[in-house]
Amino acid sequence: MAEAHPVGFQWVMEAKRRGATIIHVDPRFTRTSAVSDVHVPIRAGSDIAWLGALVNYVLSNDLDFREYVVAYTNAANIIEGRFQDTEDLDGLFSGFDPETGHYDPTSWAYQPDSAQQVEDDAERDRAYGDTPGSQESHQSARSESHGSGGAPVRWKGRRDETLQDPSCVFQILKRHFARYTPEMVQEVCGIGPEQFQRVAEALTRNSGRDRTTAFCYAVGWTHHSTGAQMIRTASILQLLLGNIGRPGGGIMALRGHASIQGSTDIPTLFNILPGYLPMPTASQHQSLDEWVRDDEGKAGFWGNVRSYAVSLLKSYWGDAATPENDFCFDYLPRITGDHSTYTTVKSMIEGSCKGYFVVGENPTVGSSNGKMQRLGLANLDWLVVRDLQMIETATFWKDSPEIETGELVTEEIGTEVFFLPAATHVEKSGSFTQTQRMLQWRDKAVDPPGDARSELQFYYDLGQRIRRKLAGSTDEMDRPLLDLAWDYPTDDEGDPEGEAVLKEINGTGPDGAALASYTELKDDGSTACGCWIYCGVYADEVNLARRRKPHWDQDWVASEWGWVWPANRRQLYNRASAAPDGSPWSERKAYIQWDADADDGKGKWVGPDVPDFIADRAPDYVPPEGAKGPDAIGGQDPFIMQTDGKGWLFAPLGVADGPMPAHYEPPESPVRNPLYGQQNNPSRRKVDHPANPINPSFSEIFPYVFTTYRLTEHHTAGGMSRTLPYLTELQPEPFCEVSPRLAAERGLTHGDWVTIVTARAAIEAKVLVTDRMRSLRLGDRFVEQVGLPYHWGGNGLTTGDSPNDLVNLTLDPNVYIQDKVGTCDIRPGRRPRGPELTAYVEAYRRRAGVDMAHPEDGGADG
Amino acid sequence: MREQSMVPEPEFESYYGRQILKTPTWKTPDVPLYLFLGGLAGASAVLAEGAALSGRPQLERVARLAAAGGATAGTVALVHDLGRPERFLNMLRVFKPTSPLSVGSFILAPFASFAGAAAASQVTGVLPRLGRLAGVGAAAFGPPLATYTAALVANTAIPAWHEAHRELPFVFAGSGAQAAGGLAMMLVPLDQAAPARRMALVGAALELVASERITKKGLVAEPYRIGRPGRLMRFARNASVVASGATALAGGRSRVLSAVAGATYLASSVTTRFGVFEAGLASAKDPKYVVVPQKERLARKETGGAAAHTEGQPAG
Amino acid sequence: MAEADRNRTCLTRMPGHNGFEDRARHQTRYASATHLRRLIGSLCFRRPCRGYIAEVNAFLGWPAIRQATGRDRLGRGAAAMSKRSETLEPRTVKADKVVDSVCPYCAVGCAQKVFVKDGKVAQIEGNPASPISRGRLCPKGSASKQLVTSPSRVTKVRYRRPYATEWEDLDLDTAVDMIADRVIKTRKQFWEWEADGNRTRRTMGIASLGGATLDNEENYLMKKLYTAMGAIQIENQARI
Amino acid sequence: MSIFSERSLWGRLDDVQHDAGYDEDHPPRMGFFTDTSVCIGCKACEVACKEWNDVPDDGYLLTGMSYDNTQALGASTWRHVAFVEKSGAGAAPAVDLGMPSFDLPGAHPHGEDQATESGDGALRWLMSSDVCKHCTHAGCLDVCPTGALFRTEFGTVVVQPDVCNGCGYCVSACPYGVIDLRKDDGRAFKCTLCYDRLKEGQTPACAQACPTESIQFGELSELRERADRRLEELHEKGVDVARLYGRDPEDGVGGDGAFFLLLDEPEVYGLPPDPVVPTRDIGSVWKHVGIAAATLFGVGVASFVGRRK
Repeated sequence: MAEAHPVGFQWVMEAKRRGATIIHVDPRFTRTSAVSDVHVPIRAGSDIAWLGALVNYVLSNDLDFREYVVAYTNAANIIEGRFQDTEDLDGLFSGFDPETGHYDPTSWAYQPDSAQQVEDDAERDRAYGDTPGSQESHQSARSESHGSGGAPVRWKGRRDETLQDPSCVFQILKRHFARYTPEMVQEVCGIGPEQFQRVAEALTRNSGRDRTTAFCYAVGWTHHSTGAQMIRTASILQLLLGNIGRPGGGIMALRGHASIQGSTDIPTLFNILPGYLPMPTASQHQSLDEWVRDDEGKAGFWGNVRSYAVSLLKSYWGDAATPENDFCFDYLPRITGDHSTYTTVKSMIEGSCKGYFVVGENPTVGSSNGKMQRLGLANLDWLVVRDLQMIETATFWKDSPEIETGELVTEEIGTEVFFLPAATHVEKSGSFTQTQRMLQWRDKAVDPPGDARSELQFYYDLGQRIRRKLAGSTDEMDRPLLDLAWDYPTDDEGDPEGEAVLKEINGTGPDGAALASYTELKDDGSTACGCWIYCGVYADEVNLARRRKPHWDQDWVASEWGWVWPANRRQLYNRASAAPDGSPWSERKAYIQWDADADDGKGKWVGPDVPDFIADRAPDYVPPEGAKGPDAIGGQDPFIMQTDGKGWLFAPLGVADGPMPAHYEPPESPVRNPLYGQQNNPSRRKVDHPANPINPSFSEIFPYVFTTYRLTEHHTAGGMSRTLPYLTELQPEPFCEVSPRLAAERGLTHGDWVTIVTARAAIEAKVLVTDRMRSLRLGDRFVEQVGLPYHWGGNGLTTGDSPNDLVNLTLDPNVYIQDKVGTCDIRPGRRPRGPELTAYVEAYRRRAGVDMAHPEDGGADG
Repeated sequence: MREQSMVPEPEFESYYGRQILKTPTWKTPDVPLYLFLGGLAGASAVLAEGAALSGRPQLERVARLAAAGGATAGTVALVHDLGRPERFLNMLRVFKPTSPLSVGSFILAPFASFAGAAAASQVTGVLPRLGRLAGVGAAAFGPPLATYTAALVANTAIPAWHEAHRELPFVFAGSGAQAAGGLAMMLVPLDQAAPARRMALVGAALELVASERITKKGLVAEPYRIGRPGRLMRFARNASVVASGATALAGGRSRVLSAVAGATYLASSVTTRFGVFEAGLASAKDPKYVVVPQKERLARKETGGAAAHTEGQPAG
Repeated sequence: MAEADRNRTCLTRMPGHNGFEDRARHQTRYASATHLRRLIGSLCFRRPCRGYIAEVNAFLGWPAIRQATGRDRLGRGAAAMSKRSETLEPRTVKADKVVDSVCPYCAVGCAQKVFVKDGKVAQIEGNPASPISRGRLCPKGSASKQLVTSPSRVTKVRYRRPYATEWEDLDLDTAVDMIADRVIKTRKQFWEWEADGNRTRRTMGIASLGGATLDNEENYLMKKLYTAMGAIQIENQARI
Repeated sequence: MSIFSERSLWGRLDDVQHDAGYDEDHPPRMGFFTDTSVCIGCKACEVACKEWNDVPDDGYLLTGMSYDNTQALGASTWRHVAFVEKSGAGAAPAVDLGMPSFDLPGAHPHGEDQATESGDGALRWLMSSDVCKHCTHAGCLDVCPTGALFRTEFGTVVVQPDVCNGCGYCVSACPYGVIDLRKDDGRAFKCTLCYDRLKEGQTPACAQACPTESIQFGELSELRERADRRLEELHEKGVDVARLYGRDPEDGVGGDGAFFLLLDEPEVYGLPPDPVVPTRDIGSVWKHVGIAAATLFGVGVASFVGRRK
């Protein structure tokens, strides 16, 4: 965190000053480790084993925060009798289809608490014209079909609040994690038992009524073929310890780009629409009704999904969207599975995707398997790159590594490339959403130079031109473009006014005035809202993201700086900061509580933050039978975005690779999974392409683990840092880091060149031999790790090979994010040049026995 | 002599072996030459005035020209060494007794004027009385000019220079005397050169004694003993000894021998300045000359209490 | 608030939204320009004295004279102060405007103040008022002025023709128009009304990558336009 | 020598501005307290300094000195973050390690006996942001012949770029090796403690940027108290290796205007263990120069005494 988010880290240092214990778990000893109380070196990719053992420690020593767990989580829920655990199936859960690699989650479901519920549900299915059984397809584990809040459960389910029922989540969890022992941690992660004990004690001692523990993570957890489950393991741990929804608790994603949160909320992502509404899936959603049916009417705020969806369609197509035409639902393109970036790159290579906009990204350096990126680019008809500097993605046709090896030839690349200069953050006004969901507005300071323009202006202009060119078309395919509400006020330079767009995002009522809250959204077309969770940012026509009230002029929550979605809530699920009866868990940890005397005795939730709950819902409220949406939220259901209001220790559906996390080895690993017979995540998404061969596991040819990471001094793919002298001089060359033991084993000399090889590529870098890289003892063997800061490419003030060229493409099945852990060899000296490089890598593949018939598999699971 | 330190190689920590001090930015040969020329000019001015008083016109003429020429060339070297030569006059912006270079500028400026005027008058015969008066002025500023340069290098953080601050003025005085005497021995007939020979001889003795005291200072003086500066210092010493021997034995008898001895003195003087200068550079480049004496001093302070701060402690 | 922080904000507190204009209000207890000028005035000879000729003035301005007649006998302080030092002030004081901004690098969201002079960015620094960053910036954030003013920024459209070996110049207007044409053509070429018997109403020919470094408003327009185009392969760094 | 008033050159000097000719109502002495125990080595200070002061880049070289590619303070580096990787016992060795420890990190392979359970204090990664010390008795300032270097009303030591003629004397006179000449410019440069910002009551750029308050700016007297408390706190926590550096007004430079809390011996960070301002001995220097000059004069006179050959 000190490495990649130094300014955020000031709060960790603040906590440390006040007595907090800082524990840093990382394969490397980083700048964070340097100031932490404990550094735990871990083998990259083994976090589930580590966190799972902590879960086991909590469960087997009865250290969970029982009152919280019973009331606020689904620990008490009884699971279907058909459910089988990895304990029963040697690493698989029930419902796995080896043909497709997908799980059918029906056996993971909650048991209904009454026959009436089953009957009601069947009735509802029939109303949609389905047979009850077809519900399964709607509840597919495939995550791209869900918006935020995960998949909706059908009913709250039967509960045993004594947690004794062998089929209750708590007991299942206990059995599932029983094999995650400290000994296993040593075996899998390379972390010794004393170290484990120290962390486990510190963690549990600091959790409970009086104390809370926070987790921070970044792409060290997400960049794995089991990434979503790593974070789920942490969630389970934090829920068991009562650390969610409480001040000082939580699991905080430290995101890496100025508005990466915003670009997820208002997504430039294939599977969602603004506000985490799912993109319609062709097989399920052919009408507005079908689109919203899974969530509509369910408990919680997702129950109002129709209002959000209709309001979005109104903001997209304005007057053209009417109740009669399903509010133009049909104008929405439908997805048919995974259309994520790596899948798209593959279709570029295969020639089925021909036009590409790259906007403020540098995939040839920043995305995994750089070669596939470049092969894809080379097969396009046209490419538009918008950036500040001449990045490698724009110049691939003349200086990519494949040009050097002869695999690509400039004169044979037919891609037409447009490089359009972009405006910087001070040359346009607009909002970023930072990592804690806070929108902060930037005012424009100066005009962009030359041809540089904002994306706002470019896309607005592009849309105008396309619409002009298509004007008069009667082709049905052009209707969505021609009917689009695409009229924004502009300044003298033709730049649309950002605030006008923000107001559209915020939403407007029938009178055109800005709405104040998403609870005002209607499903009859009388309101429009570009992103329902952002509704309120422009309340009373005031840009609240622009607020800059100094922190010294307000309380510690600082609610009047910027605006946080939803509803300017600074901490999500903060109802959980109070006990079930509404009183604070402890004075020390008081945050939101029920004040029964407020509002003339009607009572309401009060505290320094906006309560993440219905303001006047009493703690003892029990929803009446048949209640829908927010009305169905009980007074003790703090997780109001979940359809059962509870935190999920066990995911009855919605997670592609199992209801509970299980440790699987990365697709490339020198280690045999000691926990199960199943080596790799069975549901991992493989990318089948000859340019993506996987190193066989346990290969002696590729005996070392490697992983990539950032340096403080650089930024992602380097376009914004390698081009600046002040940053370049701080880290002026690519390098890798190895332990002294590995250096001795391979004859590597500190400061000299080394070559790092995988089945995909070989790159060179200088080597730092340092004790900060630890040789990890796993049982009776050592595992060595090679650390690779990944910022470099061929352009800029400091240049070098891109470590991402080494990384294979094997994706997490939930979110389609790559696994950045792989295996490699490392040798002294520089890599071969030109065609010899291709031959060099080819020789490695041959010696390692890579099966080029199934290069994407790795072959560890037979 | 084998190149080894006289004390056992100390063990010490440093930051990747990097030097702690900055290497002096003064350029070679500008600054060592300036040190030499200042000494030559300053001592020559004294010699010139002595010659004038004692009626040795040829010695006077050579010495006056040497004083003026040395001052001029020295000024050129000094200005050339500046990063911003056009701002040379800023040297006279303030008068700082804490800055030998400031004080030196207020010595060099009048000296150069006096010596120049005296030489001009001597050569042209114009305004002889004023020329003589200027010569007296130059003689007054001469010795300070010849010795202040020792303060210049001594008043630095460079251990090899600073720790020799008591001896260096004498080394420089002796070296200047040798240079002035040596030059005159080369250019002045034997019958008028006796004072020059005596000046060179006494100067050589002075320098040898003072230098010897420096080299005995232990680790901080190591740069004077080893490496290139060590070789330069040894050459200068040997040259002085040889020149003095020749001068004492036959300086007054053989014109040729006198000239050779004079040239040897000059060479010795130049070499001394380069030796001292480079010893300083070497001293800055190795952190041990900073760390070890300072650690020792701290250790003494811990054991010996407050007495450590008294004058006479090596400052390191 | 930590002690150090209290101190820092006291010294650097800048008014939230009004920028430096009312900095006088925040003048600290230890220094002000006028105080300083008074101070200097009392130390030095007042230069433009009546009755003196210019040369005398210049002579009296000679620091050595100030040194000799003033209290700074060693010439190490007040006497040595130059005219420039006497009138020095931070360039931010001369800024035409101060604009509230946010650091463009990671997602912590550190507040920045952008000082503009003559239409150019003169300085970017942290805004102490922010409850997130309290005025602090990391090396990248601290380098953001260089990011904005970098001489290697590309400010003209560059165009590479198919199979060409070099860039060409291209007019911006022409470029955007050509892109619009390409979009229309490729969209139609890869249009797909249905897949596996289900209506899809989309084009598979156009993809987009990027958004995590852009504004919410920009992402909104992008997704809106792409969706209307029927392009679905829209992705950004959040997946990478 | 009588020209030097007591304490002007050496020893404790409580009002350095007054000594430099400023009136009694001058502003308090300002300085830095750099607490390296909370430094995360982000180098924001280096960049913020350069952005504010328009300091050029200082060359691109991967040094292998851990994450330090800046190497040292200099004319174009006014803040420098040192990185020291120390393995072995958790505590710093009291005197020396028995071997020179300036090897590059990892120069000594550990092999099979390397402990793998880290977090055991086996490894320390020390970071420290170094800067000009703004000494009470500043060698650079003392020797500057032009008055380009001067003591400001804030008690800081600043080069005036409109005066400096690049004589380079200051470079040799700094016992910390801070100031240097910029080659392509010719003049000397170093940290100004953001003199211009101070005049408007602003915090220096580096201290303002520092994310973790490792660099603290303020009145020197207050900083010293704060540092004392911090040291006490660390000692109570058992961090015995913590010590203050440059805090003592009685030390060889009369105390630093920018001082530090270190977690190891100063020389480990590239700092001199016991720096002394050269000018401490200026009296002795002049005395010896005077005697030597007189001696030379005497030699001159003596040379003409005696019989004429």
